[in-house]
Amino acid sequence: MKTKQEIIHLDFEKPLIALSKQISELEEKALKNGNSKIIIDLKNQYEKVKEQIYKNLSPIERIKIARHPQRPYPLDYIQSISPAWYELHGDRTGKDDAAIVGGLIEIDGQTIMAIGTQKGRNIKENQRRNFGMPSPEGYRKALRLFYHAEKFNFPIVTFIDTPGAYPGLEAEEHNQSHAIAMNLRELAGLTVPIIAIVTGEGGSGGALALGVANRVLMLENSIYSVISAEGCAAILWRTKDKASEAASALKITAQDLYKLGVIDEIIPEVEGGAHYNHNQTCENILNAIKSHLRELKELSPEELKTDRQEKFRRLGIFNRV
Amino acid sequence: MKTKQEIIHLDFEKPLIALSKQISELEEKALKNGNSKIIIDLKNQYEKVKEQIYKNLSPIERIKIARHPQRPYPLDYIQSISPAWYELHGDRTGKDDAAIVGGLIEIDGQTIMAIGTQKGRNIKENQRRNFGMPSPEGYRKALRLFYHAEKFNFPIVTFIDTPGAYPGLEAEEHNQSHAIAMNLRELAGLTVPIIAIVTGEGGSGGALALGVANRVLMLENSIYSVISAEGCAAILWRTKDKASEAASALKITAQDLYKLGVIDEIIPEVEGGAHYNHNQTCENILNAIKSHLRELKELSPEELKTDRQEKFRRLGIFNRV
Amino acid sequence: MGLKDFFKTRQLKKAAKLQSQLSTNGNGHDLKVEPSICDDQLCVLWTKCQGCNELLYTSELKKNHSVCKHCGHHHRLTAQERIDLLTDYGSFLEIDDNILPSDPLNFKDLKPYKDRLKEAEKTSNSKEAIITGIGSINNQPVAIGAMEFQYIGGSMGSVVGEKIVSLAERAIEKRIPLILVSSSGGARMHEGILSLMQMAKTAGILKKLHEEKLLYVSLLTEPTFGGVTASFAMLGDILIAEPRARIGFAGRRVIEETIRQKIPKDFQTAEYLLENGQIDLVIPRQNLKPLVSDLIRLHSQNTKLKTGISPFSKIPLFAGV
Amino acid sequence: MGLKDFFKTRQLKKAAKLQSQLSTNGNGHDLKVEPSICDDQLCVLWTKCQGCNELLYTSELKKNHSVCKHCGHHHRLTAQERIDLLTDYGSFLEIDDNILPSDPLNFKDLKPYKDRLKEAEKTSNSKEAIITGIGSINNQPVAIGAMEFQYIGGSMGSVVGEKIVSLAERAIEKRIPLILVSSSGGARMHEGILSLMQMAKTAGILKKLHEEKLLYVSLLTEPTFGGVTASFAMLGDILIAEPRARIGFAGRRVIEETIRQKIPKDFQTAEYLLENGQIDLVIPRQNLKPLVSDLIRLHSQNTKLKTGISPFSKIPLFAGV
Ligand SMILES: [Zn+2]
Ligand SMILES: [Zn+2]
Repeated sequence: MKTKQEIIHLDFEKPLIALSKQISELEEKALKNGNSKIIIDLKNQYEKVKEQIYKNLSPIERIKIARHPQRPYPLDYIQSISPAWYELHGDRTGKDDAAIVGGLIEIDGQTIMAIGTQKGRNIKENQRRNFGMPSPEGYRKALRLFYHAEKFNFPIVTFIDTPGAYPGLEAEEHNQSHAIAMNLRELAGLTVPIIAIVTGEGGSGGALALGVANRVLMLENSIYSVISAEGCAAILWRTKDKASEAASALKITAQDLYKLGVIDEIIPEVEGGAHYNHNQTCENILNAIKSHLRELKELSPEELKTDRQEKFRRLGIFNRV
Repeated sequence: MKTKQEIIHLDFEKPLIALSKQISELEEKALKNGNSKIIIDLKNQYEKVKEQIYKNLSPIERIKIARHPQRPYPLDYIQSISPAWYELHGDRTGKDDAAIVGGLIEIDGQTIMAIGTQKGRNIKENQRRNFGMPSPEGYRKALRLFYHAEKFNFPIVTFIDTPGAYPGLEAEEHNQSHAIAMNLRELAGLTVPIIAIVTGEGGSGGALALGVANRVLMLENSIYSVISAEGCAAILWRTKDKASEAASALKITAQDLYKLGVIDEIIPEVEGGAHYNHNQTCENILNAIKSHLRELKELSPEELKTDRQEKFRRLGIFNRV
Repeated sequence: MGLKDFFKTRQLKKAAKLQSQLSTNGNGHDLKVEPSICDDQLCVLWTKCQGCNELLYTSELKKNHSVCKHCGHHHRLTAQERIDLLTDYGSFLEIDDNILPSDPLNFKDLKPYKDRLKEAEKTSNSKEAIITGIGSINNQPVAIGAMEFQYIGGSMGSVVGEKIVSLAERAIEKRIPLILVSSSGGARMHEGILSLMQMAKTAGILKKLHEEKLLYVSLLTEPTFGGVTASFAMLGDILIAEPRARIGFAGRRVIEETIRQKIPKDFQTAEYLLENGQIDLVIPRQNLKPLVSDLIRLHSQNTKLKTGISPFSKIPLFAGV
Repeated sequence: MGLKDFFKTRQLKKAAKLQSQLSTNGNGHDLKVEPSICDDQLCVLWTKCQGCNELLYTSELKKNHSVCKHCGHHHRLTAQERIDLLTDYGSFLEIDDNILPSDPLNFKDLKPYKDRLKEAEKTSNSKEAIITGIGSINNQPVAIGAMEFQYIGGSMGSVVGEKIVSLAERAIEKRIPLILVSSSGGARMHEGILSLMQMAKTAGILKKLHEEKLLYVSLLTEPTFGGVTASFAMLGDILIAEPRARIGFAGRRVIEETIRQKIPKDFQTAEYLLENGQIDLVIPRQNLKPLVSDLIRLHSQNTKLKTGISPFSKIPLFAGV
């Protein structure tokens, strides 16, 4: 995606756009009249409003940023952070699911298996990539690549941005449940470092199937949830209109999940969201990967496996009476 | 199949049928005339002709016996030789291929994984079982069961009776080649005893995919070939009419393969072929399995694997100059 | 008002009441609510079959494990009934009954989660959506768990995850088989991401169990969906379902909304799964115990071949539970 | 008679001649015979493209690795040309060129196999259907083999099997990657069951190679079918095909006869395989060497992490070949 493209603004950014427009108009006049005091005031106001909006994003607003059509997608990160990129294809049994991409990249002279869910940028690409909703074959391709990484001792880095595993007839026929379950189980058994990064939407089991990692990271405006806010609202509030309430109740933001101890780090985005500056976000992601890889390198294969298993063994909050 | 059913005779058995009819007619007369000398002579002749026919079966005649519609099929053997039979189903990814059956049986207090290709007895069953021609999903089910056997240390016994792997559009789409190749490779790595028995048609790669065993046995009238005699004739002789020549040239009988050192034992059938007496054939098969299992039990897991790998490593005849 | 009408009215009322309680099951799959067969005094004598609408003597129905003698309909069992069905009388000792739900997210939709928990306990007469413990099946010790669908739709939150992991750890410690009976709408929304993480947590311990070469039999009963199917339920060495049980990843309604077409009637039934290669066996309830018992026996007798140690130690049943 | 007509007539004649020689290729797949680009004096200067019928300067075509500059058609390469394409100039040292075919079955169809072998040697200028040896790719040592389609349709008999196994054993011994380039109609009928057994033999050694965690890159070229696809060719860690190459299990004609319907045009092309998840990459010939080279590099650099030993030892190239 070209970053020169005009940014599509979100609802809650309207005050900023209004202010910005006002400033532009006044600046035009100012050129004639030299009346700059108002402009300076307005600009200060703009900065304040901006800070207020972006520092206090509600969960539903985070969802909108996480789903922003101009947000970088896994392939953007992958191709930006590595000079090499050899995409590998197919589950070997009948399909190459384009909703999941995977292949070899290189970071600091180390070969890494990169795997991600991938949305499309336009209708045609979205048809091909099924809006980033993987089929069982996609998860099986990922599993094949996990094994490949294990064989050659490649660390695994996953990029997660999916509404969820595809709920369709053929997906059920081809055993979506089993495909996800196997990935959960087999990821638990690998002896290479695994880093999972939720970059956009972390949609339920379909996201988790790439998420059983030694380190789970989230971009600042990404979300990760057991169910979509809309789906939850429809069931528990009996109307999708309550998605905002559901989003808040479910605790789906990076900030909430960090507090809950479910994720290990929040990777910062630029103000307004990653779509305002792809390059900066890619750089932040690359630095995060490098630093976690450095730490994980200190662990032996068996330690890596145990570390991962114990990490997930601990998750859950209950009372023991 | 009920064995009381009338036996369907093959072309080359015609002299016997004629003689048999003659004897019956004479016997009827003899009841009136007491003229039994001719009958005794005829009966002696019958025995001689019978011996001549059955001791000198040509390869194409063996093919006919191997494909005889009343011949016992793997499920007949499986259900006859074991008190327990728990069929296990499915490849877990979308299909349960009925052309391959597999599950748990018990012999001498030992659990065994039995796997076989399975033809149907009538049109409807043959549609379901695709005339015993497995799909990739069938081979993947078998592979799943191989792994199951390996996990629980069950010896594996395979029963092979297939024209070959199915050559169809969907089979190619789902990667028939890979399914077969994986079985060949993975069978080479197992540490449990494996016995393969060609019971009818051993059709090329589709048969071999269940045939990488420590012991490869063949029933007396079974065949095992790189290509069907008809297929070979069509290509090399340019007409399917030369199937008989092709059958002879290809060396496909148990007797030929034993001489070539490709198989380890010929399991006897009753005169005329297994379809004349299911029970006797089942008993012979059971005894063969028992005796080979006893021998293989003496080997350690690693020895079993090495034994199998070296067995196939040796196969092939060439000149080293 | 005749007897039939009387029941009809009562059951409609009860169904409505349950619907409101159960609408929160798991990920909100569109699972038909089945009123508990008999839970008040007026229903003591008679029960109306959910399959054929026949009025049945409740005591006879119970004796027949809640399977209708007319139409074979398998009514849902409570977790305790399931344990009683499978384990030897008096052999079951519950573990971890002191692990109770909390409200980690302070979750509130139209009702606070805390209130739902209290209601669920009353409705289901159970403290959470699973019972786990050690028992024996025809004198063979097992670690066994059964889910309680009446408790918030058998949904998996932190408690279910923890109890399954703890049970599997006992199985590993004692080297006995693991038996899990699923019945669930999926992950429990009210614990948000923590419920999702139970999928990875349960799958992770099953990796260990798998590496220890211990038997895990997963029994899928009406209904099993979402995060439960896509984690531990699909990972059995042997997968067994009850007739007509509905099992899948996505709920029927979600799929219909997604693909905008009608779904075949038998979609996601046990029989459909068998045909699509996803499970090993569909077994009527009355045959379950003998089957599971024999499978355990068959999986216990071989390992001495390899290591000299039986895989399932024959330690005294309740020693150190 | 213009230049075009002259070539057309010549090529038709040559095609007919080759057809008669090559009709025996492997399992007799219906593979279009492609006259060798240039094998007599009159064709020295000009070659007609098999893809677009353009007349091309032979020397330029050769310089372009026999890829047409107009339409991109990839003409078949001889085994030696393939080796030259992939390995560093002067680095390749052939091994096992003393392993030669025999006639184990005394096979005779319309012609004795012995005569066919002699003819094949003449036609193909090769002693068997594969060349194997040790070489380097951008200074990285590899064990490499390339099949010769002109030799009895690149069919696999005892010699091909033995040479592949021997090559893989060198790869294991030296801990270097294995590269195999396939081009074959399948198993060679004239050696009967022994040809079939080469499938198991080659797959068996690949199990060892796999356990040793060595890289195996399989390159599938026009055409690869039957017993070759269904054994070693499909077992690569990375599977690469050339554009438009036809690859499959069963031949097109066999499938059409079986299913009695027309087959889609792109069926069994490299692109079709990619779409159906069967191969990793489709790569134009000019990019092959850099790609394979980089893949080897990426697969060599990580293993020290785990064991302190690089997977591919950097031993002097020809030491003890
Ligand atoms: Zn009923
Ligand atoms: Zn051209």
